[in-house]
This record gives sequence, C-alpha cells and structure tokens, in this order.
Amino acid sequence: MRALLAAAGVVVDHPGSPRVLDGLDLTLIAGRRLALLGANGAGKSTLLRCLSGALRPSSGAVLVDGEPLRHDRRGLARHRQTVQLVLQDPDDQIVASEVRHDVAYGPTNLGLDAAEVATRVDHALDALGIADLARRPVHHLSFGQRKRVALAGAVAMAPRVLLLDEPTAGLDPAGTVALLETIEVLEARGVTVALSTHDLDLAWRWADEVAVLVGGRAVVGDPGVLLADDDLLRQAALASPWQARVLRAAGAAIPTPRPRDAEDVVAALGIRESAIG
Amino acid sequence: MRALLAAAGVVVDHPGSPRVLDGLDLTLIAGRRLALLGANGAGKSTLLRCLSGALRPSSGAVLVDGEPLRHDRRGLARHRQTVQLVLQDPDDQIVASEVRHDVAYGPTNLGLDAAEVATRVDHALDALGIADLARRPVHHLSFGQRKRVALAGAVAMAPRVLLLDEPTAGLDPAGTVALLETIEVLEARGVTVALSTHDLDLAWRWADEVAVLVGGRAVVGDPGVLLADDDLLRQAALASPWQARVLRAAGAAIPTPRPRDAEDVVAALGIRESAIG
Amino acid sequence: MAGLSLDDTAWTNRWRHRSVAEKSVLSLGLLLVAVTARTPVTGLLVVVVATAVACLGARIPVGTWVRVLLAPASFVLLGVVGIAVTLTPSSTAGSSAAEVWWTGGPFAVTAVSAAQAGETAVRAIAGASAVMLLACTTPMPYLLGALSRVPGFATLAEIGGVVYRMLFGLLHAQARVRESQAARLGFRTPSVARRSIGLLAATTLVRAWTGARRLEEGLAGRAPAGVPFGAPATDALRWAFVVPAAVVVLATGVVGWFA
Amino acid sequence: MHIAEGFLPPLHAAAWTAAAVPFVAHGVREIKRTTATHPESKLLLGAVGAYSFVLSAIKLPSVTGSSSHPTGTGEGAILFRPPVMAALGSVVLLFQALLLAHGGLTTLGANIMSMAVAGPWAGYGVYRLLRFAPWSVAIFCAVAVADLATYVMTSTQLALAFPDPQGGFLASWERFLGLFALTQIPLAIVEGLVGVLLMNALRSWAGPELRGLGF
Repeated sequence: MRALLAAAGVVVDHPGSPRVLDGLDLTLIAGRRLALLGANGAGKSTLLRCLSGALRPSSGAVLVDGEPLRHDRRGLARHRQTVQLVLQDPDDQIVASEVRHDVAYGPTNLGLDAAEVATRVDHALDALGIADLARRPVHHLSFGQRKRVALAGAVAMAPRVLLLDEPTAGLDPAGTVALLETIEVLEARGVTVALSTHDLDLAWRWADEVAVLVGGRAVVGDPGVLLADDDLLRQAALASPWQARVLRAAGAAIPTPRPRDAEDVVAALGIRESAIG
Repeated sequence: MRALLAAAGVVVDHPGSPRVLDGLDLTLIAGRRLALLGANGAGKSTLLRCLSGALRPSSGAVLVDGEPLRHDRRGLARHRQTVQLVLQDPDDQIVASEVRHDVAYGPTNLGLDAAEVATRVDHALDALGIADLARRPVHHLSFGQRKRVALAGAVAMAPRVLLLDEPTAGLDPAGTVALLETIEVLEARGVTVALSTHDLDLAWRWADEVAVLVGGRAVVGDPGVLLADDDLLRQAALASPWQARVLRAAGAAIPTPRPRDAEDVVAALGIRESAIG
Repeated sequence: MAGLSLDDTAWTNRWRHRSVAEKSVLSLGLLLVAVTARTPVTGLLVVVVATAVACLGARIPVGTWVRVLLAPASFVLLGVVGIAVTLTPSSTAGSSAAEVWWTGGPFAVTAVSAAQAGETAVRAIAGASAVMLLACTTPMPYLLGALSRVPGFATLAEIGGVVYRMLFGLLHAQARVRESQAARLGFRTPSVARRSIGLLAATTLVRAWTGARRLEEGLAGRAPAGVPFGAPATDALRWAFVVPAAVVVLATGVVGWFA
Repeated sequence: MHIAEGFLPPLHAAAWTAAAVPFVAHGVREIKRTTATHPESKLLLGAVGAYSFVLSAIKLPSVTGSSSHPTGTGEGAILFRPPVMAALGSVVLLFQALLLAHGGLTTLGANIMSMAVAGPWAGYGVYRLLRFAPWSVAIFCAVAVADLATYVMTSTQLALAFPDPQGGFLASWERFLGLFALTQIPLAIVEGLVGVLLMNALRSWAGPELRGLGF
C-alpha cells in the first residue's frame, strides 16, 4: 500500500461562484484502480487537473510519494514525468498533424536523443495498438483513433500514474473493451491508472476503489459498498449500477467479491437453470 | 401505422473510401420510438443527416409521407418544418449568443410574424424546462444546458419528427433521465422521436423498435429480439444489454413484453425473496 | 468556460437590457466631452460622473469598476512616459532652468513635455472611463445589433456576431491545448516554446476552421444558408432616460469647459 | 501596439479615422462580394475573426524575457489578403477595445491604420516580392516586416501627435522608434520564427481546408 499520488485538503475557488473543490482528500495507491464518479460539474475534471499539476489549488496540496508538489518550473517538470492526464476531447491534446510527430512531441521536449525518442514512440504506439497509424495524418482518423493517439502521447512520457478523464465517453462498446485491454497492458508495465466516468457499470466492473464527489469532497471506498449506497448516490445525483439494482430487487445482499458480469449476478442470486419454468 | 419518414435504398459514397451507407432502407412510423444503433463509423450520423435533408444521398431517396424529398430550396424549406435534427455537439448548432435569440433563429427565418415567433420560442423553452435561461448568454451555460438550448431550437421549428444524434452522450445519469422526460413531453405534443445511441441499455428500455447498422444497411426489429441476437450484435461490433445477458446467463427466455428494469428482470427470473438463502 | 470579466459585467449589470441608443448618448457623449476638454478639470469630472453613473445607476460593484479602469490606466501611464521624456534640448543654454525639470544622459523632462503628458493622461483616462461605461453595461451582441442598423455596417456587424459566438469556445480550446502542451513539457526551453506556440497557433486555426464548417452544417437544418442571424431584443428607447442622460453630459461639458 | 482610448488629440483621432474609412470600406465590399456568392463564408470569416482575437491573447516567449503577444497581421494577410484583414481587423480591434479595454473607440481609426492596414499590406507586399525565394524565408520576412511596419506606423502616429518641443516631428519620431525598437525588433524576429512554424504546421495539417483560400 504505497501512496503514490494524493490530494490533501485541496480547495479550488472561482471567484463569484461556489467552490468546486472544498477541502478534498484522496489517495492513489500504486497498482490500485481508482474510478472517480460524480455528476456533471461535480469537479471531476478540476480534481484531475489539480493532480496532474495543470491547475494550482487555491489551498491544500498535491503530494507525490508523500512530498508536496511545488508549482515552480522544476517541480512541474518533474511532476509531468510522473503523472500524465489524458483529456476527454483528444483534440485538446493533439498538437501535430501526423500521429508519429504528435506522440514524439513530449519525449522530444524532454530533450531525449532521437533514438530514445523513437523507442519511446514505438513502445507507446504498440501499447495502444496503433503502430499501423504512425504515419497517418491525424485529421483523417476517427474519434476513437484520435483518443488512442492522445493516450499514446501521454504514455510516451513514461509516467507512473495515468489519469484518464472520461476515457470511454463517445466510444462504442467495442471501443470500451479495447480501452480496458489497453489499460491492462499499461498496468502490466507498472503504470497506475485512475479514471473519471459517468458510467456506473464501468466503475463497478473495473475499479478497485471508487471516489464519489459530493459537495466538493470525495467519499472513497469499495465499489460494492458505495455504489449500493442510495443515500450517497442520490446526493451525488448518480444511480446505482444494474448489478446492485438487480440484487436489491431480488432482496439479495451484495456478496464479496461483488458480482461483476451477468453470470456472477445470476450465481449470486442462487439460480440454477432447472429452477426456472 | 403511418410511414412518416423513410429512407429507400439510400447510398452515401465518399470517393476513395468504402460506402458509408449502401442501399439502406428504414421507415419511421408516426408515434413509434426508433433507436438507431451501430459502432463508431457505422453511419448513424450520416443516416440522420440524410433523413434531415442536410446531406443529399449519392443515390436512393428520402420519403416524407411517401413523397420523395426534393433537395431544392422549396423542398428543403418544407422539409425543415417536418424534420429537425439535433446534433451531438450543441455548439455545432447554436448560432446566437443569447438563448432566446438563438431559439428564435429558425422560426424567424420561416417568415412568421414576431408574435408567432415569440409564442413558438416560449413553448419550446417550456418544453425543455429552460424558460429561466431565456436571457442568459450561451457561453455561460453548462454542456447539458447548451444541449437543451440546441434541442429547443429544433423544437421551435414545430417539426413532426425529431432526430437526436447521441442525445445522452456526455450527460450524467440525472441528465439522461431529464432528457427522457423531455422526450415524453414532446411525444405528448405529437412529435415522433428517433435517436441514435451507443447506450444499449437506453435502447432496450426506451425504444419500440431498433435499427442496427451493419455494412451500410439497417436491420430493423423488436429490441427484445435484435438486442439478444448475438450474431447480429457481433457483426455490428455491439454487445447485448445487461437485461438480455442476465436472462441468458440464467438460461431464461426473454418474455414479451421484455423486462426493462431490475424489478422486471427479477420477476422474469421467477425469483421470490424467500427463495434466496 | 473561459470568461472575460468585462463581458461578464456587461451581462449581469442592471442596465443590460436598456436600449443601446440610450446608453450610447451617455457614454459617447461623455467620451466627446473627455477628448475635447481643454482643462484637466473636465477630464476629472468625466471620470467622476462615469464612475457615479456606473456604480449607482448600473450597480456595477465598485471593486469591479476600479479593476476595469486599472488596465487602461496603467497602459496610459506607461504610454505618457514616452511623451514626458524628450531628447535633451540641443540649446539647453537657451532654456531657463524652470523649463527643464530633469535631465539624464540624452533625455530630459521639460515643463512643456510634462504638461503635454499630464494632459494626455487625463484625457485618455477620462476617455477610457466613458467608453468602459458602455462596455460594462452592454453585452457585445446588443452593440452589434445596434451597429447593424447603421447603413453600411450590417455585414460587418453580422460577422462580429459570429466572432463573438465562436470566441469563448476558441479561447477555452486554446487554453486547454496550451495546458496539455505544458503537461508534455512544451515550454521547457525557449526554442521548444517557440515550436509549441507555432503548433498552438496552427491547431487553434484548424479548430476555428472546423468549428465554422460544422456550424455551417448544423445550421443547414435550421434555415437556408446565408439568411441574416438577426439581433437580440433590447428594451425600446425611453426618453425618460435619454433626456436626463443628455442633461448630465451637457452639464459635465458646460461645467468642465467653463470652470 | 494599441494606442489607448483618448490618447490622441481629437483632430488626430478624427483624421486617422477618416484615413481608415476607405480601407475598411474596400474590405467590406470584398467581404460582401464573397458572402453574396458563398453565403456560408460569413461563418468562416467570423471564425477567422475569433481566431485573430484569440491569437492576440497568446503569450509569446520573448528573447528578452518580457512576455508579448503576436500581432498576427502578417500571417492574416498571407492567408486572407489585406483587404479582408482591414475589415476583419477593425472588428477584432473593436472587440479588443470593448472586451479587453485594449485600444479605444476614438483611436480605432489610428489602430486600424497600423494593425489592419499598414502591417498586412507591408507583409503581403514582401510575401509577393519574395515569391521566388524559399517559402520559409518569404514567410519569415513577411511576418517580421508586417510586425515592424505596424510599429513604424504607430510611432509615426504618436510622433505626429506629440512632436518634440525642440526637434519637432523627426526628433520625436526617432525617439518613439528607438523606444519601441528595444521590444519590437526581438518580437518581430520571434513572431517571424513562430510564423514559419505556424504556416508549416498549417500546410501539413489543413491542406484541403485551406485550399479554398488560394493558399
């Protein structure tokens, strides 16, 4: 249980409007999957931008390996080799017109030599399964492909933590499956992944831990517990995932480990095929 | 069963790439909810743009009340009053900077007098529940609010058919519920609604009929049948909704009417609370 | 979304819905008084009147108003240094000591140049406060709507409307791209930063371009291409406002010119 | 390089406004002609205007350490030609005056003359003259010259308004030029370099989109 990245009492204020984040605490443990949940405007993106160093909190601190992040030139430069954020809209992140050039942008800026840059780019393209797109112009790619390019650009920075803002938004079911497979590849390479999402079902299936944003703070806990907590979800303007709803409708408790797929749910309900007329 | 709007053998070609739509047939029946499903790039948006008159098919025809749409000035002007399309990104459709002014854009250009325009705008804002935003600048609104403004702009044209491209994309669960309520209000006013979506669960719960786009054509049928058809869904790079998956895992057939909520599913499984250990 | 504080004030003050003509009488009238003033007293009077009208009439918070004026004021003060400092008179011997206030190397500040600088500073700050009265009380689309009724300006005003509509999305996108460039260390050294700025400017133009094309497609379903976008509604012109406004302007002028 | 509201004496302000009118009118006529045949170009022109506004908000890394903003006049003139820039530039300058308190209404004419007329025409002229030079060289020179022409024009306007008590216009002109040269010459070089990068990126990025502009 190593605290890799943490928010400690983070406050984000925009003058004249209610606080977006109001003393938020959150800890990312190495190798543990965190899903960030909350309604539109609850502050998910703001929190991710704080954690990535893009936004400086009005007060509170971001901690890396227990050390507070310093928002000066050197502190940020180091931080960016530890933490990378992938935005929801890939067009906010792609700066070059050709895939390979874009993925190379970060490593080149690091001042690596050409050979090292090329290795980094190849690895990133491989991890994302888009080696065949390397020489394609970005504006000819589909939305899903551009999402992968943006992700490759972050992966090429070789971060230890990857933050994904709504990574499945706009993807079809096959695209979502492919993304989850990519995340597994990255995790196997030692990257810790946290993501924000509206998709409760995804959070239930994927996460080791969920953080529900309510009133500028995070309620953190086990998905099987928090995502079945109707009071909390109502406050957060969310709904529970279907797995929890089915179990509740059947009057069954949520077992540990929680049932993720249809098969698990059916097993938890204790149904044998023969029992059904 | 009145055929309100139809695509007959619609082909859309982009030179140099495979056909997006390849002889597609589809019929919208008045008062019947149609959900359009397909992977990214399957041609959902292209089809909707054809139906709305924004895109002229390379061959084939769009039929309104059985009459082929003519893509000249007069034909399109009439078509706009019958069919309105709401795009996924509201910023692609909002032209004015103040909500009321934007919603009035379509009706004003129909040549209506000022009083009639004002009535139309008020009705549209009411239907969307955004009367309080009427004088707000668009750039101060959230994404969800801008989506409602774009929808109000279409509703103010008093169309008989409303086509919604990915209306729930980017909305949180509460936003999705609110959208579905709005659709019911519009249906009560006699508007026929069709939408495209990636959300299989939404299609299962909401639609009277689904059209799955595969290979440039549409397979049309009952959601309870098509969304449990694994062969079809695999071809379309889609997955079945959880309701169908749970019933299948339990070895149960899908009853008619199909079970939509967790309660219905549990009932279809024939579980009584006492049966669970 | 990224905002501009002047713009936010224009949308939220108490005079927002007033006819643009009404507010123009007041603001442009005061501007005329400010730039034609013959003594600094007039300029100071314009600042006082504009401030009173903005804060008491339109209920613009005093802090906001001061911040609004601070930007142009600092520009002006920096600018007048270039007027105050002249080259050392070649015939210094001929000038009396009273005329040269300060010398340093080839530069000097003389009584004449200092007076000119002071006069310019007052005129500029007074002018800015008069114009800010309009800028703070009237959202840009309303101004453009009024401009479009002036013969010859319709097309320009209409394009201005599109500029305004696209502005905020583009500012937001530009800020986001810059932020993600920084995240990939795009501003680490000056040469890296120059390349990043070039790429940023290019992406932003592509964004503006594709945004316009997508808007064109999106609007095709709403109205035929090329129809005017029209102007937002404002209240009708009320003489009950115009007459007192004209009186205030005249009074400021008369008091200022003859005081 | 904006001259602030009220900075120029009334007669100068009026004269520069009068001088700007024919250029803007010419640009408006060009735009009207384009929008008559291509109604959708209103949206494109609006997008370009919004882009110019946003571009002027981008901070340039400066050689001297102080931050500065690109004028964008050279790039605009190459892409859209000077008459269009005169009209669009005046819209953008109006926006800057009223949304940023940058520039002014009485000085709008003077600012149009320097930033929407002198800069674009000078840059465009150099770009056409260097037609046969390597493309990057032509872009660099055009952008840098547009930048410099803008500041020479502003200096001229200020010198005419505030002639030196002793040396008159010429002495004052030299003084303003010298004052701005410190910041503007490095800036022109930086903007020239960035301009080349921008145009190169655009050419590879948006070839088909920009073809419609005769680019």
